[in-house]
Amino acid sequence: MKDEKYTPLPRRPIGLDREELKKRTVTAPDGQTFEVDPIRDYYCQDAPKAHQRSYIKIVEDFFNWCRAESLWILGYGTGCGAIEMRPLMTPRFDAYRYGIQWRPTPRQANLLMISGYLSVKTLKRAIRSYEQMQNPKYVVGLGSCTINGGMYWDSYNTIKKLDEYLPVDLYIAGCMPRPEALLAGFEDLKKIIKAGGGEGANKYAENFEWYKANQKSVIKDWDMPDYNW
Amino acid sequence: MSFEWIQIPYALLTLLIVFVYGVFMTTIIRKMGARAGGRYGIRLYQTFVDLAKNYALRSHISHGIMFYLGPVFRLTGGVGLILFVPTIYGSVMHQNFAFAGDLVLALYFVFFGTLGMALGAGESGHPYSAVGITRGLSQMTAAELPFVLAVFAVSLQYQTLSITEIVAAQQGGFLSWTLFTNPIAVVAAMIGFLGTMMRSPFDVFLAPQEIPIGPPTEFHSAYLALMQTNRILFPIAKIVIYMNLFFGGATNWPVFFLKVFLIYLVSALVGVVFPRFRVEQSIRFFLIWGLPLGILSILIV
Amino acid sequence: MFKIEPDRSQYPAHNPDGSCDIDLSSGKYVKIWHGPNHPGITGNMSLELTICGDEVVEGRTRVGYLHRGFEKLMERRTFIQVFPIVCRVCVPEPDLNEYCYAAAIEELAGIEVPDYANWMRTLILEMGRFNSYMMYLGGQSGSLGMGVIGQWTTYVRDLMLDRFEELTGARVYHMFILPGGVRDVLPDGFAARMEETLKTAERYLDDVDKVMFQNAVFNKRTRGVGYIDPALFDSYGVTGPTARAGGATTDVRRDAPYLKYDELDFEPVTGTDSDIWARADVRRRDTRLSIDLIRQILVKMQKPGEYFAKIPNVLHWKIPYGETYIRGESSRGEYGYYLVTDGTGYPRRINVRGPSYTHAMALLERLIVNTNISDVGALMVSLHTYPPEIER
Amino acid sequence: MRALYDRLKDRFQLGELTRQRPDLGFVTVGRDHLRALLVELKDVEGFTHLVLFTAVDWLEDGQFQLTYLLNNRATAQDLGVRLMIPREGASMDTIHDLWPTAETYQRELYEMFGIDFPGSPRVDEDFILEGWTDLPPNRRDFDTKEYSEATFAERAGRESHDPRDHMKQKLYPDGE
Amino acid sequence: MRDVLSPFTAWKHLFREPVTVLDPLNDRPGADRYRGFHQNDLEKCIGCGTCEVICQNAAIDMVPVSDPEDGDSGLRPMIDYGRCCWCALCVDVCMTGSLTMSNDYVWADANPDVFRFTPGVDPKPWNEEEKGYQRPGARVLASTERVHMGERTAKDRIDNFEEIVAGYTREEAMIEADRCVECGLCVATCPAHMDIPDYIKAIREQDYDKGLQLLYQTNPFSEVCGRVCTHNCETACAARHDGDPIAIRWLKRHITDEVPYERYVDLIGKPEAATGRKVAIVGSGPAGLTTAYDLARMGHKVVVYEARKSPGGMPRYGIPEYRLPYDMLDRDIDVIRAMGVEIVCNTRIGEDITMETLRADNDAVVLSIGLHLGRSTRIPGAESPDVDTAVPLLRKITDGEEVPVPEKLVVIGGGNVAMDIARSMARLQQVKHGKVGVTVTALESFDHFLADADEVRESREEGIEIFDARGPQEIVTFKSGKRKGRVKGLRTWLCDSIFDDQGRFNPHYDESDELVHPADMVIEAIGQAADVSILGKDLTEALEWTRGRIRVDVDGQTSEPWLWSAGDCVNGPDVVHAVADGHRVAQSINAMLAAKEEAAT
Repeated sequence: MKDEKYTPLPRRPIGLDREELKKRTVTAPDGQTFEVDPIRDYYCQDAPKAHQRSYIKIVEDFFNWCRAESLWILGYGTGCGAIEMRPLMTPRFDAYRYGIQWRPTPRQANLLMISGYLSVKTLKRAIRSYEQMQNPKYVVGLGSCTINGGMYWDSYNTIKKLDEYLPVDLYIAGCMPRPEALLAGFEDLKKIIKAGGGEGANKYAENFEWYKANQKSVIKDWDMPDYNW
Repeated sequence: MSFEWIQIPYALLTLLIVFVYGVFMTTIIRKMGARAGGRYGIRLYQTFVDLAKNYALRSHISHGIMFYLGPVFRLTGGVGLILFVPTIYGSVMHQNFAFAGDLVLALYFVFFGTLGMALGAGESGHPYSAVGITRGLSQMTAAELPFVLAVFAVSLQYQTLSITEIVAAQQGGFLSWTLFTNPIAVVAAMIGFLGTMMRSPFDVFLAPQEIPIGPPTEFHSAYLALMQTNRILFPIAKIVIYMNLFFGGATNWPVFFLKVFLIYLVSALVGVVFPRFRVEQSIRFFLIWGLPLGILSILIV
Repeated sequence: MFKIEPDRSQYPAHNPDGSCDIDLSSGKYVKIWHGPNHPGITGNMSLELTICGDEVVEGRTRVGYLHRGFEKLMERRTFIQVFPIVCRVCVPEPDLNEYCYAAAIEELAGIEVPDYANWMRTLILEMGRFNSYMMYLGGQSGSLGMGVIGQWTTYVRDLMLDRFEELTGARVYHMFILPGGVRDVLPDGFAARMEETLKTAERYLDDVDKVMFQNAVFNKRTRGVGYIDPALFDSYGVTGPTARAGGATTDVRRDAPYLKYDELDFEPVTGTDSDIWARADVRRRDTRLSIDLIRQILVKMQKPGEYFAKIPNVLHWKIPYGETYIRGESSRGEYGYYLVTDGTGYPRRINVRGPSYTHAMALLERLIVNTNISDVGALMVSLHTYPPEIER
Repeated sequence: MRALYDRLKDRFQLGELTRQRPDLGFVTVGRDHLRALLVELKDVEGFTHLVLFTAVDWLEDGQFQLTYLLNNRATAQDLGVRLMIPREGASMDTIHDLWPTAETYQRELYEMFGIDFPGSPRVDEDFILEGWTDLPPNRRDFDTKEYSEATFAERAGRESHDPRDHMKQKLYPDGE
Repeated sequence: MRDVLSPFTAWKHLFREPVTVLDPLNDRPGADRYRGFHQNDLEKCIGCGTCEVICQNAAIDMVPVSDPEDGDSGLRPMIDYGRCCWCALCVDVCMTGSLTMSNDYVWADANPDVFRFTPGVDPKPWNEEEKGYQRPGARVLASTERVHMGERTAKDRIDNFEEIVAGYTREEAMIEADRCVECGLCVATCPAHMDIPDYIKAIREQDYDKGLQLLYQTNPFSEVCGRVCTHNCETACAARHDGDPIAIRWLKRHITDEVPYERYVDLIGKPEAATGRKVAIVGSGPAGLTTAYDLARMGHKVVVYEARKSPGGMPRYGIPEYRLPYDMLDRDIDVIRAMGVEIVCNTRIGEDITMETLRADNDAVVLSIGLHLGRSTRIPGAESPDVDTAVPLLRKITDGEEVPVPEKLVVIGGGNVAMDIARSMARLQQVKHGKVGVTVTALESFDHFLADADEVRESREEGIEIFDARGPQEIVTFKSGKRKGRVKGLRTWLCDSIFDDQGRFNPHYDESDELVHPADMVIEAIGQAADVSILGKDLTEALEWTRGRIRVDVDGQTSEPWLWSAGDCVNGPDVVHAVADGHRVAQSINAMLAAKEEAAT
């Protein structure tokens, strides 16, 4: 039963039409005036590049070992799975002793934990966080929600397949996965990285168009340039 | 003291020893913090791995020349400090480039890194960096005040600006340490020390819970690795100054290791159990407690 | 001497409702975002702050990052199918959702829950509250840069999660309180193991008292900061410990006793100062109260009996038209479910009233004005907000 | 509760009182009297706490039910005030001046139900959703499953069988 | 000052052993009740799909694993861990208790497509795990107890032939209908494939008109089947595995009780326009009349020939009135008549009319003559005048003819017919002698009893003695005296196995355990036979036979193209099977007629 009579209520502009994204002139306290074009000034316009591995195998192997043994998680709890991250990093499970630490900024992190469902609004932030991370970087999907939508399979606001939008290195089943399962997952991830398998960032760069198209099909108000490091 | 070429490899050796020691000490201090929380904490070699990983990251994005130079300056501050401060008293190998007026240069280096950092972080354009820099500089200035006053007091006390001579004056039993000859200056300096060690309660310019994580927010990959290297070297270098000025210096490596560790421990002991001050609270703290003590120490001398 | 308070005269004047005119192009202001990817934010939400120097001149809570459309999803699930998703509304304290939903269903369907099941529910709720407070204590000290408290409290919370696990079969989403009763009886030897956990918890709470509440810096940072005028409580819907810290005695457990709270012996904990410290203190004492209540419950609970009422076949359970509101006292304040049924097998409308909804939106936006940016995290944590219950 | 109802019934032309529990009642009021009733309840009768404010979509009747749930802290009683407004061009007077916190509720209703509250601060700002272009999602004519299937890709390769049809197919394919 | 120093007490933890779990992966198995990954006992699972229905995440798919059989769809749940939320509602609602959860919880993989598996089928490390969530106690999400059907007490019913059961009230029926989980396993088992879940749903929705329509779509003998159906469906019912099966038969009856009889014909609707084709049906039992009903609704002209006074066949002449009141049967037959079926009674084939005539006058002929001859055990003494078979006796009782009513009698047989005759005779005994003296000896043990459990229970209530696993050896007769040749009793041995290793009927007796049941009369109720003498010699020779029955293909067609056969005479005794047969034959005949029609135009 569809009510055809609905006329949308007025909304503030969305996407690139947002007020704060418009060009504007700013007067500094000292009287100087200068132009600000938020899109151009705040974001980088270059598409990501795939990065070569090291040519010498033993060097690459050593680097991979280092990367595997020093996983810096971005401290971004995207969903409910984040609640098990705290026990993970605290005395009971103490993930630090496995070389897992958390970092507050995406720049310094290598591992993005998508802790459960991603609403469209968070997906946008997760993509931005991911793009700000440095190659090589890894994504781990926690719980059912990242695999196939989980219990929010029919929700209008959560995505179902995480690998449509970001290259995922590992999935951990559970709702939510326990810290022990996470630790086991990290061990698996380390094995993958040591074997040279954690090339998600290059995959992302190589299939950039495809990922971007998927992202844009879901995020209706795309208010940033395609790539924002 | 005349300059000899052999000092360069010697100084580099010192640097290496200090670096390796610094890595382990950082790790051990972190492990102690972890243990206070009831867990084991990171592995002993973790800091090495982290460093290697950060250097090995493939991509990096620069925000401009200063962004690149910031960490370099910062590291220069740390390395320079080490190089110009006599690390082991009486050792030819680890005398470094100490000279008559090196105390002033050392003080300069203490600030130098911070300024470089400020410029670099400012270039990154991140508002948190800007906030962190503002806080950092203002707090640093306030914290350095008692320290500088204490240093003045000490240099007045020993009538020299050469660190080596100050150390020399303190030899001969621990009672001749500045700690006991001029305790007020030491207390004032230690207050300043707490303020510059980037630990609670005076780490408001890092404050991961407020401005993640302050100035280094935008730094990554090799930039971050440079800064980490500095985070390892710089505190030791600073502690070396403290050790030399107030705690009688060190005549051999074991004493050096022990003293540096103990002084470092002071900041860790305080840092783990206190939350951080707000920036104006910490400035007020330095002004109320540190400044008068510093002035007092000068007056006493 | 050394008064370096910011000079407020250069900030724009605020209207009575807390808003102010900000001309971004003046260059005096910087807009910064606290969150959602920010370690100082409780969960996945964000604050859009306009700052001038270190001072916040305007703050806007931005939520919706965790929006899953629960209320919509519930409308297309049968009454039993709603049961697994209600607990997801609030992650750290899911049990109250289960209780409120189950109680609403039971009221409209006219189901009488066995006594034993009610005791079990009370026990679960208190355990959940304890856990939530543990998260809070760690968070409050963590927001001020003291990580060690968080380590301890998370450990204690973990021990309680073990008890949850053996009782309910899950660590976080317990899904134990079904409409009609509870899933199972207490396992053997539960009371003894619980007593052990509570003893450990008390030991750690003693440490927390010493390290957190008898801490010069902590007091300095929290005393007098984030003051809420008790006169605002009603207009901003302030409830729970936040209100009790300001001298109000509202506690749903006492005002409108549900489950077995009328058979338990306790007095609501209140404070006076209505600042961050007072709120932390009220919660600290409430944690002790929870421990006491768990002990009381385990003693007063009689031997295992009937734990599930007879309910219709859940596959085609229809509930006649009706509407009701069930409330419970959560660790954050008044929590409630508004349920409307229309005679079909699906709820017509379920509205979840989470305390964070009023606390973190209108109230926080009001409080945040003219605070130092350093205090924003502590202030937000002190309101004990859990974003999922705002946006659902 | 009953006494209160009798006091207010004629003045505000209240509908029947539904007593759900001794401490919870629901009462219907007309749009003209709503504000006066809320003010009376808040200022005189002690129902100072706005517990929640939400809407129910009665799509079949073409109406929204707005529910203002008020709580009297002193007597621990709740009164739900129900108000029916037409779905078409749904609009209602704002009450954010009575309870500042109502502003949030009104923003949510604006976004999730498409009910306008002229004069309510920031009511047209994005609240929970971001850049939403479809029907307001909490309206009952919005089908979340359909939207989800159309928007979000699903992992392929699942197929289920109804036991009854499966057995029919296998055991008596001709329908005998 | 205290506030400055007291925080340092935190450092005491430095000297304490950390509380960290050293090996969290191996040291910490889930709790006993932990809701980990699913397990499924394939043997117990019946593939009812209730788990799929209750799963709010659409995480469960039913996938074919084995071939379907009665009460087992052959499907098994496949769980998508990209959906599951570990709420365990599927475990709670599982009809058999086969679905459980292990306490295992670690599963990580780089490939997102692997998180989908069929518990029990796909090898997983946790398949053998003992601990984990299992439903505690009985199933609570759907009731396990059947609503008790009100019935008259043994005392009330023993001296008359009035119907025993009361039928459900609306409330009772609602509660019973509410227990159904709509899996539909019963539909395949029901020979007539009635839409059982749908009409039960109609009861839940109180839409009895729709219920009746659903009944009549597949079964014109709803009144009869609602009372005396063998309810194979209930043996396939998913609820049977953990609790009582749904009372499907009583619910069917409830629908017919609730709809006013006058509305039946309106609800069923008018037959299609007349086609002009004619079909003759021999025998007015359920099979014949169902064929007639179907064909009549298709527009064909149908005449049913019945040898006896009244139509109805075995339901009338084989089933006692206390189980099936005759006016209920008449109601069913009247509905069939209303569809335009003509029933000619008192017309015996071979005597009043021959098969040849029927063949000549009609487009098709259906033979549904039932099994109206009793079989004999042929043990020594079976030729005694006091020995009779059950079926003729039951017929006599129905027709109100005089039957001998001794004070003490023994029934041989353990099926429902044995119960029927025993209970009928018990009633007659009660009326005549004021007490019951009936003994039933059955070859089968109670574990594999043929008669319904209800029948056994009610028989016992009525004072009938039942001996199980007794093989009849000899009917002891008086060797001399006034009553020479009359029955004295029945000698039986304990039967320890009925079938031999090859599965053939070959009972083995334990001769040491011998009993003699005293009796004035012995009734054999061990099976029935069809009276095929009516076919005539030519037809008998022309037809193909198999084990004494007319051989028919799956559509019920005999080797003769014009002749079909249906019902008990081809399938053995079962009302609802006969109905199903009737449908099949009607379909087949209709197809044949349509083909003829097409060929003609």
